[in-house]
Amino acid sequence: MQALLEYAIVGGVLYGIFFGLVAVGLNLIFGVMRIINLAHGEFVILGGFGAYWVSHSLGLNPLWGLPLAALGAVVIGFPLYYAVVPGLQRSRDPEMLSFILFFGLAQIIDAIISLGFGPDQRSLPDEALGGGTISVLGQAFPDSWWVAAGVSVLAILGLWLYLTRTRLGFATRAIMANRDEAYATGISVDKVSAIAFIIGLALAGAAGVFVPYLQGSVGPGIGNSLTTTSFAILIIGSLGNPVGTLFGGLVFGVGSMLMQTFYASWSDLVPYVLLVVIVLVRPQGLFGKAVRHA
Amino acid sequence: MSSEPILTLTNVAKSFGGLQVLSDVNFELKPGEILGLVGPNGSGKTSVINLISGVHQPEAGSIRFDGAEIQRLTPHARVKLGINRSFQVPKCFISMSVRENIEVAAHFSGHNADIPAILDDIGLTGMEATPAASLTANQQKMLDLGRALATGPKLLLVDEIGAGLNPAELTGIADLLKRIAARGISMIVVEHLMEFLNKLTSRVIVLSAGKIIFEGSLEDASHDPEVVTAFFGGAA
Amino acid sequence: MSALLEVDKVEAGYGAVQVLWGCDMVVNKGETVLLLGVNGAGKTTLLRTLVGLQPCRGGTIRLAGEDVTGLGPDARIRRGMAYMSELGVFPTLSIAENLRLGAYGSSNAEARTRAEAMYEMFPALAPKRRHAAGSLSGGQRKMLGLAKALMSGAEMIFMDEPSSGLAPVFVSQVIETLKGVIGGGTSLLIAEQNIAFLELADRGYLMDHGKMAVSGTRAELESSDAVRRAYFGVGAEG
Amino acid sequence: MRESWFKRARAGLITAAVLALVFSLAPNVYNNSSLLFMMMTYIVLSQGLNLLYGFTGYLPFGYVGFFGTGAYATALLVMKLHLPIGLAIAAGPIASMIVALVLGPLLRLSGAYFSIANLAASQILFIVIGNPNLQDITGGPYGVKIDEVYNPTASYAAMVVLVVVVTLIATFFRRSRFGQGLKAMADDPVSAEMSAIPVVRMRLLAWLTSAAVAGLAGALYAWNLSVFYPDAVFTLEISVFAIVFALFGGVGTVLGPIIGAGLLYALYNAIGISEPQYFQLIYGVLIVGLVMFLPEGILSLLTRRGINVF
Amino acid sequence: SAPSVIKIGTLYAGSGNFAVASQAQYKGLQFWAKRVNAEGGVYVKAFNKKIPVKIVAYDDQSSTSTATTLYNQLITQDKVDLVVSDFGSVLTSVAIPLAKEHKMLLIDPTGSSAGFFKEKTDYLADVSIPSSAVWPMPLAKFLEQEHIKKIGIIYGSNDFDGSQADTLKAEFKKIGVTPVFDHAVPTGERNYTVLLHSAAAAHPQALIELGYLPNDVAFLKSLKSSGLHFPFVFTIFPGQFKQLMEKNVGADALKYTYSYPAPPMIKYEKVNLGMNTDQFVTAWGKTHKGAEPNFVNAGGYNAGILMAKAMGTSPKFTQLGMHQALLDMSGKITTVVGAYKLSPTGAQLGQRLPIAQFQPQKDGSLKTVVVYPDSHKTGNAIYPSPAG
Ligand SMILES: Nc1ncnc2c1ncn2[C@@H]1O[C@H](COP(=O)(O)OP(=O)(O)OP(=O)(O)O)[C@@H](O)[C@H]1O
Ligand SMILES: Nc1ncnc2c1ncn2[C@@H]1O[C@H](COP(=O)(O)OP(=O)(O)OP(=O)(O)O)[C@@H](O)[C@H]1O
Ligand SMILES: [Mg+2]
Ligand SMILES: [Mg+2]
Repeated sequence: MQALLEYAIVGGVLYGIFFGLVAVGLNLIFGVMRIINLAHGEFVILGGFGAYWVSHSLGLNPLWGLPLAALGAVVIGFPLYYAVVPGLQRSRDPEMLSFILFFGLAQIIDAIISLGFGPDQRSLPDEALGGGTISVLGQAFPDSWWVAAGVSVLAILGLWLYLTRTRLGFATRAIMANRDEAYATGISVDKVSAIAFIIGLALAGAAGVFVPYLQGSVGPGIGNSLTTTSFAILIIGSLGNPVGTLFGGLVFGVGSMLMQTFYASWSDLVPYVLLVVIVLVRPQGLFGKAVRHA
Repeated sequence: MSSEPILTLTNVAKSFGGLQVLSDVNFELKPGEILGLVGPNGSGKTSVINLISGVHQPEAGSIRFDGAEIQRLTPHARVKLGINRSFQVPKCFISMSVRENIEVAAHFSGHNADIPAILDDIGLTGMEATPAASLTANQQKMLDLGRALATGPKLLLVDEIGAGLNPAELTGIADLLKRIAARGISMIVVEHLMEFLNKLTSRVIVLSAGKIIFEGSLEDASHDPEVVTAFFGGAA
Repeated sequence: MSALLEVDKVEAGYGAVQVLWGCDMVVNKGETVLLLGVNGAGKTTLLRTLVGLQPCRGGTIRLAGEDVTGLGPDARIRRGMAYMSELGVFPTLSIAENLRLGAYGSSNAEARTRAEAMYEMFPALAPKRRHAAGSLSGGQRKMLGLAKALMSGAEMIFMDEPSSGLAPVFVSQVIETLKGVIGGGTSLLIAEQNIAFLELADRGYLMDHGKMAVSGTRAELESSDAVRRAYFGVGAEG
Repeated sequence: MRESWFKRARAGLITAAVLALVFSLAPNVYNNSSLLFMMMTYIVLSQGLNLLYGFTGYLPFGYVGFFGTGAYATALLVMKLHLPIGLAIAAGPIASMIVALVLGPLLRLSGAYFSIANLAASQILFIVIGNPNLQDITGGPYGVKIDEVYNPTASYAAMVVLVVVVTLIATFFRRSRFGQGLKAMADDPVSAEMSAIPVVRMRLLAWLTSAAVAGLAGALYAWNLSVFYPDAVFTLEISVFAIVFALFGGVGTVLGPIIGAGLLYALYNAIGISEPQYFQLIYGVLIVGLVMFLPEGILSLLTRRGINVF
Repeated sequence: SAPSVIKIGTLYAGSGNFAVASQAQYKGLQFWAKRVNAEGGVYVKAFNKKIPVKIVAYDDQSSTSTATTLYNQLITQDKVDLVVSDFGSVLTSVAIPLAKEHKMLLIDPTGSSAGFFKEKTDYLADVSIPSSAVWPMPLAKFLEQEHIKKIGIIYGSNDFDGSQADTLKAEFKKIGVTPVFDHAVPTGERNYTVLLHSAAAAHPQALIELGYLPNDVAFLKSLKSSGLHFPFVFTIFPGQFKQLMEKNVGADALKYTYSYPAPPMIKYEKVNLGMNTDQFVTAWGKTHKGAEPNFVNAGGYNAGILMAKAMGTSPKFTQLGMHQALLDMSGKITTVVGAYKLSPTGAQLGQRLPIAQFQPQKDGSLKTVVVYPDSHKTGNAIYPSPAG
């Protein structure tokens, strides 16, 4: 029993950290641009297929999918941002409009993946990320999990440093807090947002590289559930805060694994029940700040 | 008119996240009276209004209005009893026209409001159809006041309605508030501009750091050393 | 004295509504100019247009001789403008972070020194420096907004009603502070209704229905009938 | 002066009559009644969602939860208690209103927090109902089968009635003081309280109405489908479609959701039937294109010209 | 009079959960159509001549509501002569009441939910895979024969996996066996690491995972990378999609795993309708650039030849006539997917799948060794499987 518990917790931590990475890009894009990126999961999948392509067609280590994700985010994100976001922002209700627009985008990406790669799942060789196991507390987990968790922590930490320690990051947070005032402060709102948008996509793609390891495979149909789980995680942690998202991921990961150990068929409930309970107790999420209304 | 107080605050206290914003607040208001509420920024004036109007709940003490305790009532219930307010930061219904803003309040309070008269009072006659979103901040504040008047209040809480107005406009507002008071409506007026308050009332309460440090006439207040340091500064 | 800001026949508005109808204005280096006008005259709109938050539909705006009409607010602010809006702060950021953003273009060290000066100027903010700006009272927000604008160290600062909602004790402090700022060679364009600010001004403009109705030195304004009518009301005390 | 009751309701009555006529006659022209039925279902769902989102600003991402609840309540009452179908259908909206009451505290949240918490709630319902441990009660993953009451004609007629009813409810929201009060709350709840609007109660009322509409739609859908798995009535796709359709047409109006759902759903099928290979791609491109060129929804074509849309 | 073409209506999923299997089935059906048309069409007895067939197909995107409208479109607008349902129980379910309403015979290649076949009907025929109520019988029998009593089961929360688990457990119960580990997991489960650990703690002799294809991939991958070892591991899909699974999870993860081997992995040489397995594989390879067909491809093809046979034998070209023809063939026919046995309620009771084990060869490849039943047996099970 004890061993199972420990195993579930260690596994949950690793899995949860990884899911922090899955969700953090969504958080950034939502926080800065108030864009409900319904295509988030599809961008994650694109990252997964990128890694698959790197590994199968180029014969490289799938980790080369990480720089590829960054490159892809620039190539896709930059024109995409300027094509849709300023227009959205000028509209009356950008948040809601983005909902439809990115729903359409999700359809397009899904279709392109299906046409390009076919409908079936793809996996990556374990050996590429080590193939052995590493133990903590006597609990062995595959190397790939540790690599995924390590990269996730680094990426989220990097994002946190970016947001809190760099001028651009600071400007990014200012835009999240009050877009109009950010303009009035002299921040190049469009440039900073475009960068945030690209970073958000790159993080989604980077998470995708590890999806074949943590989820067994990557296929075109899983975008929706990745998007919804990500939304749950980011709201658990609170909008705008990457560390909050990491924490949200941990809560989700450990919760799911414990549930899976003891009541497997109910484990799907975990993120949702946690989310509902947490926002009812703390309406601004675990890491959010309240502001006054009168 | 009876001289029973229309409003009584007894030992009212409020804090936000460990910060004591108000403590031991006691005062009374007579029917038809205008009370000035002054104090440095952040001293708790808006908080007093929030507690009376029900936007926030006090942690301790009681608030009586018209003979009944009201601190447990919802804000809309207090509006029906006859309490209303304006907001320091205007809060109109920005997707609606000026007229609709007032109509909505009149309808839900069940008060048979004379809308043209109110529009005239707040200086928005001729702008009935203008969307509230395109009013200036000051016009929005006036619209807020109009919305409050439309509910037929007995007690009106006015939060810094004069901020950002020029002397001519201030005189106009002072006249308006006096006219309103003359209809038998009691008022608490939060304001920093002494000339303005002076036109309205002689009785003021001075808050500082959440406590009442002075209660009496405006004239006396400007000689009270504590009030002078906290509120008037060297300019007094 | 050379002109720092030259505004030539500027037009602006919101959607179908035109608000500014050919505004002309000059602010010289080191000068303090007061912008007067009744409620809704277009003061806020003019300031927003000057700093680039509102598109300029006609006319030109020059800063230190350079045409900045087509530039975005970020570019204008980089060239030495700053703007204090009526109510704006970053509600979810702390006071300290708000101040730091005020000095967005400056180095950390510089920002730190200026921030300390601001806490001294507005002692009410000091104990709350780690709190979210969204928790401040109306007047405290105003102070923060003002402090934020002053943090920029810009050459040309636009202020929209810096004193409204401030207690008398702070109004006089603000005026003292601004005197110091003016002494340092900064140009100010202040939309303000508090007569006390007249003592700061070198010159002023009176706006009426989106046009410049009157302009002149302080003395000229004080004796202008139009100003007296608009500002003090007919037959009111002088 | 306020117009008479009839004058205010006129546009709604006309709209309802036109819809009733169109959908009653359509099967004679085009007898794929499933498609017409689904189109009505989406009109109802988009309108029901509009009642909440368009008038209170609360976007229920998990709207499908009420739909599924209604469908399951009806199906289970027929399956387990052998209730007559009429009664079982009446239970649909009741069940979804009970769920809405339980979820009432979610209304304390705002913006994205509400939307996503609501989404979570719908997922919880789905997972619970489809759980194998509850197989004896809900049928679990095996779904439900009530083909003994299967009646496509009658369920079609019932859906026509529901379209009319929902149009009238939306008209009431759009043209009554109640609806105006809701809009006021959406703009500023504190100010709304200060206008004597019982914010909490009215919001709950809008929430319950919207839930009941979805529950009833679900009940009729269950009747029309008669054999289905939990997935079929709880899939998020239903929420997303209802939202996209309503937003696309224009929320806060009566016509918007009707036009949005009618048009986009028709397009969806037109593409699916004519170009099945590139179905998803074309539909996606179309939606993105529409949003980019008509960002305020179809009805903005009119509002932009200053025409006040009903 | 005779129609100029026989219209066969069907749906496939271009995207979504069922896309892989659905497209495989659709390809199988297309393969059949191409072949009959190459021979001048299908022989229809009622008209006593060959008539070309035309497939009318729409994309339902794995969505049941879309599928509903599209089935209806096939029936009411396209007025197809026969309806073939999309893959699996979920996408088949909504077609059942519609078919009944419009008095159309629903040819159901792969919708195997036991729930569909509760009462007698003239409008449903499950033609290509056994009803899930009988599907796991051979597995239960095999475990009994091997005296494996400590059994762990992990299954997906859906009709397909759930009813197999139920059947299996009911069979175990008959011989007094209760699983030592028995967990349903969400159908979308992709992470079995922790679950495998819990299962290992119960020390089962055999671990059976019943899921969809992605579940099996995730399960086998997790098992491989976890370093855990079970003496006997069974999953469903390697036997149907061996190539795909080998590509996805690697031969290493598949070795010693048991599965239901489906044609073409097992061979039916003596068939009396259509091609036998070898012929099928060869023919498929010719039209598909050398690719090997999978079981669902065979299922699609099988649906086609059975329809053709029904049209070729029914004296009247009516739905009821063809249903009767399908019933009359029951028990008399063996095809590429095995013996064909249709019950009056439409359930498929033939075509039981044997049990096979993937045994590693010296050259590193995996050999599919059928270990049960004896009639198909090609070798002995290696039990317990060697660790490492
Ligand atoms: N967002 C907006 N949309 C439409 N019209 C607006 C908007 N903001 C202001 N206006 C209109 O523009 C005109 C000028 O407004 P502006 O805010 O510039 O005036 P102001 O002189 O600053 O007034 P105040 O003293 O009240 O601050 C007003 O008639 C106002 O109604
Ligand atoms: N909702 C809240 N959350 C946190 N702090 C609050 C809240 N409301 C008020 N405060 C704090 O309480 C104190 C008093 O605020 P209040 O708004 O009552 O001041 P005020 O006297 O109205 O000031 P001003 O003249 O500037 O409007 C301030 O320090 C403010 O920061
Ligand atoms: Mg205040
Ligand atoms: Mg202004």
